[in-house]
This record gives sequence, structure tokens and C-alpha cells, in this order.
Amino acid sequence: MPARTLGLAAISVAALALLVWVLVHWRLPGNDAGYTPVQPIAFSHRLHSTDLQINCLYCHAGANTARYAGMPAANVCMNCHRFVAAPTQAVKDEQWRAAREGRDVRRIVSDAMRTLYRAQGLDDALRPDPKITPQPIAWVRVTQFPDFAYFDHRAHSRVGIECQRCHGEVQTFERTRQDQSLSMGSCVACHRESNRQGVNGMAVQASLDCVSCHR
Amino acid sequence: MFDASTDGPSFEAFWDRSLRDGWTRRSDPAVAALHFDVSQVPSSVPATSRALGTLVLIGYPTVALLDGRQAFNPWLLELPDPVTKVTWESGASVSPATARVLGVSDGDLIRIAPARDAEWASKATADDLTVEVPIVVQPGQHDDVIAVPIGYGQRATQRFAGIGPRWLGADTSDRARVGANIAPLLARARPGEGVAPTPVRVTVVGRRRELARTQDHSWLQASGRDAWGTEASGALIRFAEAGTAPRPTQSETEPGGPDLWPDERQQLGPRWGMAIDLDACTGCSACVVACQVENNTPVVGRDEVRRHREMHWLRIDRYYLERPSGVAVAHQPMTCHQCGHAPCETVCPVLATTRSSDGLNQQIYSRCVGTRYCMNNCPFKVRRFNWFDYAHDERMENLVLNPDVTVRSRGVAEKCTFCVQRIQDARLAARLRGEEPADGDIVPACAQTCAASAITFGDLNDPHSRVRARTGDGRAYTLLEGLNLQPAITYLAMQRRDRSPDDDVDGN
Amino acid sequence: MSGHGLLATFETEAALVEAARAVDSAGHAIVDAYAPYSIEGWPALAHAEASRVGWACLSGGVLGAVGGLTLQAWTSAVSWPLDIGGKPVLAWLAFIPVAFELMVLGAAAGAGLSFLILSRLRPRWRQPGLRDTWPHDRFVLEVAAAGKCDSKLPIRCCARWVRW
Amino acid sequence: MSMATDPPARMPEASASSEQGALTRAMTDLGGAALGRPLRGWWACFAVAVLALAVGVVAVTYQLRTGIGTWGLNRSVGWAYDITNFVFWIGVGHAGTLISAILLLFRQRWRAGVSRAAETMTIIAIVCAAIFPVIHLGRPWLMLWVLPLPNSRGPLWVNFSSPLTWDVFAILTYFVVSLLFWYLGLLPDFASLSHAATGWRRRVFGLLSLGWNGSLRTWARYERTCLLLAGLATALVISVHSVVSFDFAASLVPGWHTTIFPPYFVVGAIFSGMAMVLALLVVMRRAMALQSYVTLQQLDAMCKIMLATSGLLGLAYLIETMTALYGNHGPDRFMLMLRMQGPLAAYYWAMIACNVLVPQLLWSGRVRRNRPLVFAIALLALAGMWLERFLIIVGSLQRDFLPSGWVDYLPTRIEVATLVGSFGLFLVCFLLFCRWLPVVSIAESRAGHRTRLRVADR
Repeated sequence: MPARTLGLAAISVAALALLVWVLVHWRLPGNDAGYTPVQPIAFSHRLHSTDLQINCLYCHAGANTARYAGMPAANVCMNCHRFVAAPTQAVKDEQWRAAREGRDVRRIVSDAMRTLYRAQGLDDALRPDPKITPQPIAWVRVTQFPDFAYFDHRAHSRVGIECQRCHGEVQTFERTRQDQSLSMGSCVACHRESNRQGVNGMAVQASLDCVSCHR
Repeated sequence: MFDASTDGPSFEAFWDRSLRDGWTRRSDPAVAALHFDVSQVPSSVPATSRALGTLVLIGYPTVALLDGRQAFNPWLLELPDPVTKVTWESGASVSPATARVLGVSDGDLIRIAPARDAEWASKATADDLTVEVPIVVQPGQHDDVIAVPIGYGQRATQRFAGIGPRWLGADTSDRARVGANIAPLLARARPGEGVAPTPVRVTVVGRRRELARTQDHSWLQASGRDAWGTEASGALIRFAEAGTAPRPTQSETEPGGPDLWPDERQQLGPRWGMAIDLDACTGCSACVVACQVENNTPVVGRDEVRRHREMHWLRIDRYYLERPSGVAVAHQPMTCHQCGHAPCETVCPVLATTRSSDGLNQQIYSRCVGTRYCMNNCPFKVRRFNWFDYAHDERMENLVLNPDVTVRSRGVAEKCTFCVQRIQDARLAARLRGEEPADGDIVPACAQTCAASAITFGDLNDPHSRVRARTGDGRAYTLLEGLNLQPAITYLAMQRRDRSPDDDVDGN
Repeated sequence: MSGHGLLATFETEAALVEAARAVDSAGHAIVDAYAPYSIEGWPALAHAEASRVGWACLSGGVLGAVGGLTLQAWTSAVSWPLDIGGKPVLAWLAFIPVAFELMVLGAAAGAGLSFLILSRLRPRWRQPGLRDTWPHDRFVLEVAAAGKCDSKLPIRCCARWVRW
Repeated sequence: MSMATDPPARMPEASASSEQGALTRAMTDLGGAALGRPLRGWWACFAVAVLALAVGVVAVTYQLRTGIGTWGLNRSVGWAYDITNFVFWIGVGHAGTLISAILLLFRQRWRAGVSRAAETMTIIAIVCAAIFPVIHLGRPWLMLWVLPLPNSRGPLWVNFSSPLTWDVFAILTYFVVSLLFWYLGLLPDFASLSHAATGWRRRVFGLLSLGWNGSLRTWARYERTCLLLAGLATALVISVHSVVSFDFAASLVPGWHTTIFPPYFVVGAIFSGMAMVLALLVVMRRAMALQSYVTLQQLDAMCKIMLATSGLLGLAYLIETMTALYGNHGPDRFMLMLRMQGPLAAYYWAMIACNVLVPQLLWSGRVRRNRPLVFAIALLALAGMWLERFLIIVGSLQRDFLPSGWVDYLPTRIEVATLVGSFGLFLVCFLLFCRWLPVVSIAESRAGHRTRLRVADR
């Protein structure tokens, strides 16, 4: 085959590949879906929600009663993590090792828990450590609305919209990510659809007025 | 801290209160507020004939600053005086006749000094006491009186005197402090008698200080080239002839005829509306500040107000009418009329302003690109524009912002929303209870603040609402009916019995 | 296409036209001619086909107008009907200016693009064939020769045979 | 019949005849500047223009960084210099389309010498005009929101009822069609220039000529295309300024809300455009020695168009006055009184003088042949038309319905500098055009020679 034809073919393939790539990755500006920041503590929703069956509202208590679902304070974590300081396997290993070495079982604290304890000025034995200044855990916010838009969880939870509708299958996430674009278009599309089909078999009035969200 | 605080004797109470409020008050003798003893001011001016240039000085407390105790609040420094409409200044009001005699007009600086014949004023102290203030020509004022607000000129106002955007054209000439303090002139008057009308000498300085004034044209009379403005606004506020009941009035043309298009949008839900009783309105302007506080409206500073860029969403128009008995003053609160046929909406190219299903004219800041076409096309001129980024850099200052209202960025238009955040909250609260908001559940900031209850807010589609009842009042009228704007604001016209010139001046 | 052609150069428009008439009446096919300006009546003389630019222009205009109206109607009334000043969503009177402008734009684009495409004009780093030797102030006639170089052509001028 | 058995590398040289000599001369005369012949006084003019442009660039940069507040606008006067300049420049642009399109349709041969300069002026003027609606936005970086582009907001489109949206489409169309028309006109000239030039110029002109080879088939198609575009441009020239006038006529501001605006604006546009073309040509003709291409007769014809449009403008002013007086409509009468006696009365009377009174001098043939005088009249007309737009925009906004909203307007230095900058931009572009492109169409001049020779033959 002459070089010219080969060249043309190569260019065509490259162009086609580029087109496919653009079509696959095409997103309009303002679409932050897929944002998965690294958090100060490797918190797993899968572990807590799916494996341990902890209700969303246990931590995000405001979702039903306030505009914001809210982030749990560290003492909510401490309700359990006062006792749970490390994964079961690590604790078992330590027990086995201690039995073999004929010593007392030591308290095992995982790295993540250490971060949690330090944030509250506690040492590994959960005693206040005067050398440590308590600092709130600097969670990286995943789902953030712009300042000019207002979202009220109450209005949505009242009609029984599940958390997953906007936040995705959070209970399966190892690391929390923004599941949907949550652009204005996605809000509007859901409102339109809810007006047409209702939510959970209930007719709803999901407003399409601009001032529903922009004030 | 507790020692210096004024919050009661018990430390426990002080501690609890401080913790709850997040702040505590210290009594600092250096900034102790002066209290003006209004009862000492005589009720009328002694009518004595005076030589030219010698007038009687009256220091009066303004509604914003009172005796000066509120001079530390930029909201109030920028609040237009209900009558003079002057901001950021202690202007010296004189009657038009006196202004003619002195050969001055608005903004001309004059020097006020103790009268030569005042026995207490030696030459030296007289010079010390001299203050320079700009003239405000005030119709209806006594010819012998020069009236200057008290409470201005405090050193602490320095902080705000220069407030406003910094740019090449910004006027930085008068950033020393706001207004002039005339207290020394007054305090020395007649020892033992407190504050009293003081005879003063007035000299014209020959320089000007442009007034930062929010309204320049105020007369309702027909006169030459302003004839049409008169015609339009003459209908705005109707002074009933003595004994007759005011009729609903009309603007410069016939009310709107048939629509060019069928009104195919039957409103099923509420249509928010407002009725403003002009008879009840005293012009006190509390609503203006309430609106500003509620809606995160920036204070733009003296220079910007001079350029007519004040941001108040709600303003109070003040008009004068020459009556046989003297000058009558009328106040008209003016804000977005949330028109059904809104001229601003049609012209916005990017759909930043549209009509909501409950009849609000919604302005979306995040969509606005700033063509200012809506402002041009608004017949009421109630739209405001963010000419600069009115910065909110200081974190402490940001704590006064209302978190329910977007802080607008530079380059977007804004206007009254009927406090849509309150509407939305009330509706949501009602819905969570499983009902619709009742009449009176929703109160915009202006209505909430109005001491005279001049503002009624509610659903115009609800036949039992109070606002609906008021639109049926015999005094009810809407502005510029000829334009067929279908505004949501109804005014209840002023009823004034015209006094004859023989009536007592002080009577009402 | 392969064959022979004759390029004849003339100094005046009149000479070109005269030669073209003669060539035509002798039954030879005029391929084209090259001139520094347009010559009136040339397409008839050279039996050139009617230009399709007009049709392209019309199609572009229709496309622009219909597309413009559709765009406006769809965005305003279907995609997201919004209440603007209480007016009907299908305020077709207000759609006229944009539809008109898009019609003109479409028609102009149709005419311009079809002209460029039909005339095979596009940016070229090397100028094709004749272009480089075409004198900008003279007239050239290009005649196709059916057979060999010795075909008798009624042209009295400097000329040369070309092969393409 | 002579036949070359051995084809030469280049075409044989023909002896110069009168026709061919004329053709060649047209080429070298008109392409002179483009082929590198220096122009008298060009650098001096260019320096001045660049300085003015720099002033504007500084002003606009500062304004974009700081905010629209750097202009003298206020709560009642939302538009002033910005839209005045926009309407002014769009109007100036109209002459080019008029000359190249309408006069082509009417087969006015005299347009040939001036059409290129006029068309170029149109394109530059549209660019100058289009800058203002962009920089006058509060947030210019969001300017693309005025186009119906796909987006993730719902999707949220644009308001097709807004005259500003109409404006966007009208200006874009006008620019594209004008550019197309202008470029098509340049195609044959690029080919000629490429042929005559050497080195990089030859390459660049060749690239620009798109391989134009003077084929008579292409020529025929070309003429048809130009004629079609002329017809379209004629519709445009009427529509664009009508649409611009809708910005005002479709609003409800007294003084704007007037049905007479579309024709009134179009006439004014042609008037100001002719004035600009005249002013430019009078200078160019002298500086570039174009006396044999831009003839006195052509200047005379353009003066007559100015005179006619000035008369029409005067009629429009008169109709406005009569409508206000007879209409018994408060706002109209008020605006009339305001214009004649209000704060901008001086502007009004200056406008009447510049647009209606002074152009009456053009009735005299002696004035029309006096080029400095024509130049002065043209400049006055430009000033008058700017004042007219300023008066319409600011004069109406500063006194509308409620007296409480009446506010006067004063421009800031930034605004004035922006106006200066727009003139700088215009002159820089136009001077570059004079330097790098044939200012008179070579092809059309050749066709003109042919016509003259034919006439001489008969």
C-alpha cells in the first residue's frame, strides 16, 4: 500500500479515536460528577452503611429536619469508636500474637482512629493529652452547592426522596464521591419528572420557579 | 471585662448573657453616647426680624442618627433623610427665599458662626466654633431658620467617611468625617437653657460640596418643561380637595385597553401582592433600612450616592406640592412592583429575569450578564446595579449578612424580591405541616418593620386576604395604569383636607 | 481525463471572444478561458451549464429561516417554556427578526460556500496548473482537442499545446 | 495561426497595446502599496492611531478589571457612551454595504472606485461597534450566554423576545455577510497581487487567493454570487439598523418607544456612513494619488447621497416634532420639550445644525467640488450623528416616568478614553488596510477600462 494511503488511514483512525474519546468524555462546563477527593480519614461508607447497616440519619441527622443534612461531629464517631479502635482482624491478630507470646493483649489503634483521637486531643488510650490541641477533622467537602443556589433537604425528604437519588449509591462507596453532576439541569430534570410521574406514587408539586433555588 | 461591662451586677448573669449573645458591651467613657434632651427644644421659632445673614440655628435630630448615638452605623449614615433626601451629610436647610437672598443653591458651602451680638461669643471662640456645611434648599421652611441635623461630625465616623469602591474617579476629598458637628454652637446657647434656637451669622464660603442626595426632582406642580413629569406623578399622590373623597386616579393615559395577546396563564396558586397606605406612611424610612439589612444590600458610600448609585431596593419618594396653605409633603415607598406584564423581563436577553408561578418577578443573579436593559426599561426605576464588587472581605462584617440571601457579585442587576426567602421559608414550613401558608404568615422585612403598619402583604388571589381587601378600598390605585403593567403593588392614596391659609400653622 | 488541449493567449478581450466564436463554430469544445475580469455573455458562448449557486443560496435561506424558527419555537415553547412578561411562550411575532437574520445568514453561506466548492477554490500553498503562468493582464482560451496535436484550429495567435 | 511545437516554459510576452497597458497600469497603481511601495505620511498617521488605540486599551482594561462603575452611568441612565458608540459605529458601517450592494443592484458604475474602501470601512466599523455591547456588560466574560448554546442549566436558552437577542443575531449576520462579500471582492485581486509579487508576499497572496485562476466559468459564477450577496446585503442593510433601533423602539421608555425609529435609524446610518467614506476618501485620494480612480464625479455623487439622507433626517426630526405636537400624548410632548429646552438642549441644536443645516451647503456644486469643505462637512455630520444617538439614549433615560427617577448623567474620563480608543482601533485597522491591500478593486478597475474602451470604440 502506498505511503499516502497509509498516512490517510492513520489520520482517519486517529480522528475516529479522538471523536470517540470526546463523545465518551464529553461533559458540559460545570459538571463535577465523579469528584472523589482524598479525605483526612479513609472513611468507608460501604463498611458503615452496607456491612454494619448504620442508618444514614445516624450521622447525617439533619437530612429530615433541617436545610442541611450536616456532617457528624467527632463525638458521634466516638459513640462507637470509643470501643472500636481497629479492624477486627487486627485485633484478632494481636490476640493470637499475645497468646503465643504469653503477654497481655495490647490495645490496637488503627491509623484512621489515631487521626480521629488526635483530632480530639486524646491519646491512644483515650486520655486527654495536654500536648495535643484539639482540631476539627478537615473533611473535604464533596457535594457543594454554589453560594447562589439554595437546597433544602426537608422539602425533599418529606416526600420520601431517598438520599441515593442525588448522592448515588453512597452505601457502596469506599471513598465518597460526587455521583451525579448536580448541575442545575439535573435539578430541573428531576423536578420535571417528579411533576409528571410523582414521587413514590404520590403526586408532588416540584416547583420550576427560579426562586425555588435562587434567592 | 466584667468590670467594664454594663450588663448587670452578677457575674453569672454577665457570663450567661455574653455566651448567648456572642458579644458584650463595655462602657467606655471615650465613646459614651451623648443623649439629646429633646424636651428642651422649644416648640416654635421666635419670630424676630433679623439682619441679613443672621438666622436662627436649629439643631434637629434625624430619624437615622437621632442625637448622634447611631452615627457609628453606615446603614444609617447612608439612609436618606425622609425630607431632605440627603445622605452622608449634615446639610443646612434654608427656605428657598432665604437661599435666594444669600445667593446660594444646593451644595454651596456656608459658614455658620455665632452671631456677633451673642454676649458669650468672644472673637477667638467664635472662630473656633465656626462650622462649614453645605446648603440644602428646603421648601416649606421658615425663612428665618437655618436647620442643621445634630449628631454628625463625630471623629468615629472617619471609619465610614471613605467607605465605597476605590477607583480612579472616586472622590477622596472629604473622607475626614461625615458632616459637621454643630453641637458647640448649640450647647453654648443661653447657659442653663439647654439647646435652644441660636442666633448665628451665615457667610457664603464660595465653594461647593456636592450633596449625596437620592432625589433631585420633587415638585408635583406643572411648570414649563417639567409639565409631563408633573402629569404622571401628579396622579401618583392625590390630595383630595376639601370635603371630597379621593377617587381612584389614573396616570397620563387611559388605563390599558384589551391585551394584544390572550392571558393564557391562569394563575392557580397565590399571587403575592402588597398594599401601601400612603396616609399611614410617615416617611420614617425604617423599612428602607430593614430591607437593606434583610437583603444584604451594600452600603456604597458618599461618592457613589452622589453618582446616584445607591443600592436601596426600597426607596421612599418624597414629593412637594404647593398648596394655598403652604408646602405639602408626600411620601411614597417605591419598590419593585412585580408586574404581571413586566417590561424588564421582555428585554433581558439571557432570561435572568422571568415571572414565577406565584407572580413574582424573579431576578437570578447568577444568570445576569449585566446588560442593564431591564433597568432602562423599568418605568419605576427600582432596579439596582452592582457597579463594583462591593467587597465583603472582612470576616467579622460578613457575620451581619443574611445567609438566606445571595450576596451579589459585580456586574449584576438586583431589585426587591418581596423577601422571597421569607416566602419560601414560610411556604416550606406550612407544607411540612401539610397546609398552605395562612394570610399573615409571610411578612417581608419592610412590612415587619413599619411602625404604622402601612404595608400589607399577602395573596392577591385569596379572596379573604387582607391585601385583597385593601385593593378594594376607595383610595386604592396603581401606578402608571396606562402602561398596563399589572403591578402587584396597590397604593392607597393620601387623603388630605386642604387647610386654608387662615388655619393655625401648627394644627393638622 | 487525459487528452490534449490548446492554450491560446490574446491581448484583448475582443480577440478572445472572436477566437472563441470561431473555435465553437468549428465544432471544438471550449474547455474554459482565463481573463482578468468577467466577460459578459461568456457562459452562453462557451455553453457553460447554468450556475447552481442560486439554488444553493435559496436552499441555505430556506434552511436558515426554517431552522431559525424551529430553534426559537423549540427553545421557547418546548424545551423550557418560561413566563416572560406574561407573554405567550410561542410569541411568533418576536421570532421574526432572528428568523430573518438566520435566513439571510443561511442564504449567504449557501451562496458563498457553493461558489467556493463549485469553483474548487480553497487555500493552497502551491497554485495549481495554469495559475502560476497565467498573466494577470491577458486573455487565455483553452480548447480541448479530440485527437492529436495537428488538429486544425482557427486561432491566429501565439498558442501552445498542453497535455493533461 | 502560429503554433509552438516546443512549448515555452512561460507564456510568450505580448506587445503592450493600449488595453493591456491600461490593465497593467491599474495593477501596478492599485497594488502598489500592497507590493511594498511606501505611502506618504502613513507612519505619522499610524503613530497617532496607535496612540489613540492604546488610550482605549488602557481604559477598557481598567474598566474590565474594576467594574462598569468606572463609567458615569447611574441607576436611571443604564446606557450612555457605550450604546451611543455602538449605534454610531454600526451606522457608519452602513455606507459600505450600501455602496457595494445597493449601488451594485442599481448598476451604478461609479461605485467601482470607492466600493473597496467603503466595504473595508464597514467591516472595521462593525468590529468597533461589536466591542461596545461586549464591554458594556456587567460581566463580559459571560458574553456567550446571549447565544443559544447547549448547557447544563436545564438547559436554559435565551430570550428570543429581547431586542438584544435580535441584535446579537443581526450583528453577527451582518458581520459574516459583509466579510464574505468583502473577501470575495478581494479574491481576483489577491491572485493578481500574487502574480506580481515576489518572495513571501507572493506566497501569502497566493494562499489568500484560494487558487483563483481567472477562469471565465468561475468569473460567471462569481458574478452571480456577488449579485446574490448584494441582494442579501441590501436586505441586511435595511434590517440591521432597524433591529438596532428596536432596542429602543420595542422598549417603553418615552423617547425610545417610537415607530419612526427603524427608517429614521437606517437613513441616519447611511448619512453617517457616507460622511465617513467621504472623509476617508478625500484624504486617501490625495495621499495615495488615486485621482484617476476616485474621481471628482464619484465624490460628487456621494455628496448628493449625503444631501438626500440629510433631507430625510430633517424630515424625520420634523415628523417627530409634529407627532409630539399633534399627538397630545404627554410623554411625547414632554420629550420634545426636554430635547429642545432640557439639560441636553445644546446637544439637540448642535445635532440639528450638523445633520440638517450644514449639509444643505451641498446643494451647491462649488461646495461639492471643494474637497476640504466636503471633508469638514463630513466630520460635522459624523459629530452630529453621534450627538443624535447620545441624545436619544441619555436624553430619554434621564427623564422617564417618575420624577423621583430623574437623574442627570456625566461621562467619566474612562468613557471618553474608550470612545477615543474606538476611533484609534478604526484608524489602525484602516491604515493597515491602506498599507497591505489594494484600496481600489483592481479587477473592477480593469473592467472599468474595458467599458471605457468599448465606449471609445463606438
